[in-house]
Amino acid sequence: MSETKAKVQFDGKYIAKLAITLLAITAVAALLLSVVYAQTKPVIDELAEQTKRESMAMVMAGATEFTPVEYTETEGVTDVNAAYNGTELLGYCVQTAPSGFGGTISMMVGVDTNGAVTGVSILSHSETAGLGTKAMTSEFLAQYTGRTGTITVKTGADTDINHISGATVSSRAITDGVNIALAFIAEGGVN
Amino acid sequence: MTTVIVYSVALLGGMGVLFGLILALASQVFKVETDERLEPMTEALPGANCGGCGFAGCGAFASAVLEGKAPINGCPVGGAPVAAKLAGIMGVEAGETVRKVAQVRCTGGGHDKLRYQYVGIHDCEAAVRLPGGTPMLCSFGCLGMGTCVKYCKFDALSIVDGVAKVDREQCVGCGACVAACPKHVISMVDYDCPIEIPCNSKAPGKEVTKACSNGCIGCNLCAKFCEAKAITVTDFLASVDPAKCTGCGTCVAKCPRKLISMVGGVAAVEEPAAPAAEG
Amino acid sequence: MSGEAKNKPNLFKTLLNGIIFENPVMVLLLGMCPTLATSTSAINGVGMGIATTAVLIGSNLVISLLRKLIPSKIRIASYIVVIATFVTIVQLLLQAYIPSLYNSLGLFIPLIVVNCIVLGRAEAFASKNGPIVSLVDGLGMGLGFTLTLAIMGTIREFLGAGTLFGMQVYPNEFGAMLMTMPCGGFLTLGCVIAAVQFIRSRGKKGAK
Amino acid sequence: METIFAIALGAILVENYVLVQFLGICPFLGVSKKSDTAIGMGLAVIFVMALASAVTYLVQQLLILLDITYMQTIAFILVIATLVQLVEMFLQKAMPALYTALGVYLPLITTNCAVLGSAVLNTQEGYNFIESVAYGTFAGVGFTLAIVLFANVRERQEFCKCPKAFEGIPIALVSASLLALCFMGFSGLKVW
Repeated sequence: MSETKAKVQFDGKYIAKLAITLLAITAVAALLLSVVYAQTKPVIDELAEQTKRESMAMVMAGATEFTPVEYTETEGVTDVNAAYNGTELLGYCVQTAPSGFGGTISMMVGVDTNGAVTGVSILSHSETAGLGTKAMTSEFLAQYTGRTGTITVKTGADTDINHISGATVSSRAITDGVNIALAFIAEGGVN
Repeated sequence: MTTVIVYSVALLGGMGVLFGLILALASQVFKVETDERLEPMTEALPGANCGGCGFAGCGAFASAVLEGKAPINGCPVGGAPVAAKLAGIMGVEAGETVRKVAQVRCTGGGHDKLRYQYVGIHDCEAAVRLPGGTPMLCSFGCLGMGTCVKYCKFDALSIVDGVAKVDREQCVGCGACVAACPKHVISMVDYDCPIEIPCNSKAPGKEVTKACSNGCIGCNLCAKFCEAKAITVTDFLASVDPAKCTGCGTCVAKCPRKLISMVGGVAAVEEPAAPAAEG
Repeated sequence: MSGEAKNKPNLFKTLLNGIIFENPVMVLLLGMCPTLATSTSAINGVGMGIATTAVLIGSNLVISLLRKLIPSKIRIASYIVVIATFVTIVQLLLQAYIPSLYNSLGLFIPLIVVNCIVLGRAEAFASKNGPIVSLVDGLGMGLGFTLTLAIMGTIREFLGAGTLFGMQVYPNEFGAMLMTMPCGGFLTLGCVIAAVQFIRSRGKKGAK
Repeated sequence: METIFAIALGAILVENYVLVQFLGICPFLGVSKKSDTAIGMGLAVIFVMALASAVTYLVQQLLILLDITYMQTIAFILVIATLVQLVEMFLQKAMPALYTALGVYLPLITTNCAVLGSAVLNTQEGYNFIESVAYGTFAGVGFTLAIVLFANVRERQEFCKCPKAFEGIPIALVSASLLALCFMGFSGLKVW
């Protein structure tokens, strides 16, 4: 490279012009962006908080307020909140993120104090519409309520969860999510 | 909140400067010596990259003109306006350009008189490879299987009842069809030439009457009666010199085979002396 | 701007140009990725179309204003920064103030940055024409894009899940799952472009 | 080591960028008329994607450090645009033939969803440096595989007779849908 450099004359003005134009554009863009970000960040956070509280309420019936809780880091668990009715601890809302067909499914699992599932709700997913989403209907999710220990998967058997044929990957992912939450509570992950 | 603003401006601005420098240095190191007139020249050209000028595209033609290897009016598609623009950029006087257009020298009269029944790939280049070079009796005529239509980028050619027809307005004169036709039936003629002689047959009269309903038999009547001496007959085939032809229409009336016609389909009036309206 | 009369049809022609004659997806064959990805349902398609139109208008306007200042060597980088700024702003505003639309379109909004139409029009049109014409061209292209997405979305949703704008038309089991899959997208787009080419070629034959 | 293999298999076959994830369709359709330009485009995309995933990984660490991850899209796309501009200048100098053959589709690599897609997916999957570079490269290889396969299909299509309205892009899209159908066969292949 060095000998070509001798031949190539560096026209400083051109380089400066290029660098300054790009600097101006990126700086203005960043300024604009950060101002809008600063403006909208609180609103977004507040909204996210609100949707989370709604899904937790849906999952843990009868709970009035939720407080975030420290927990030992376990694979698959993204957030844990304790659910109280007034001062009495009803159980925990464990947020898990199993990987489904189209990507990670973020879901909320309510587990009461004696380790039984009180409810399951899906926060966000990217499963294929019309196929994976069949495993997210309320009837399907209602099957998990009241289950304890680890849930085994059988299609068609009445004791355990019967999966939607054709959407096995998504339904298995949701069952994994619930199992992770149950196992987490069983091992007393909450300190 | 201000820290977010400061950080993001600093980060993005920093990246902007860094990349600006890298790009600037790279553009110096990788500098390709191009004549700065090349950019506006390529802009002025129609950009169809059709190859009518004989170069691999408008960019190649522009650099050839800059190196003086190609005439300024070399772009048939652009014609006079583009040549003028190029001259403006080059600061040189533009040569005079004549608008050319493709002409199919066959009326399709012999289309149904066949030597043998051809069943094969529907393409002239394939049909030409068979014995006699054509399934038709007339060995000079258009096969009507549409190779030229495929090659024409400006959709100016179409096959109408067995013979290729040129849409004079669509045709930009790039010459792709002339090169494509295996029977060499298509040739470039001046757009302004008032009459057209759509025949390519150099066979003697006896054969032509057998092979085609209105092929040229080389009877010389049109050449004799043309006052402007614009028509010459060589190898039993009449051809017109566009410069001399006044468009008087006597030849159209005189031609026993009703072959010669006015461009633009204006029927010549019967009396020979009638001034033919410009088609 | 020279005489208003001369300019008025010119604007309308650019608008029409974007919607029909040079429809970004069907004729210029740009913006295929979002077209195939978001046209699984009509609502998604139209939502994506509107968001892209907003970004297209903004970016065409700003780029045609800045076109003299940006040297050619960094034109791609600067155009794409302008486009990305617009997209992120639209994303933040939607996320904050219209969460319902954001939920259904969340994944697709960052895709607008890499939508070939936006940069394609910026480089082909906005960098060579005045701000007003570029703005109208952006609008025309955006509407053309939304129109195509709406058509594609309706077809794929109807054939795939048996619903039309969400209402169940025939029971879901009969729906051809294939249509919401990638191969269904390619197939539908192929047939739609074929239909357009057929209509255009018949129009031309009639005219000749 | 096996995660690299799993990533490779995933990126090339199971989640092929073009035929399964719908990323990078514009150059896929635009440049695949001839197989040599397709290979040229494929190599350019592999080079850009490999480099882009490396640089974007570092930028992502910086973003996390300064806690302004909302700027991810704009920072990534700036990196990619600069890389593509560098590739464009290099090709113009070193391989002018390929440069003219790729034409407008070279700058369009910047808007190529595959490149930005791979950068964003790298961060979502939380890969470390080597894994993200591997993912970017193999995604590029997947793109090249798809585009070269498709270019060969289209070259053979020139000679077959198809209805007038379907000539050109529509017939290409229909054959692309068949190709996508075959690639769907790989979707059951979950290794990790």
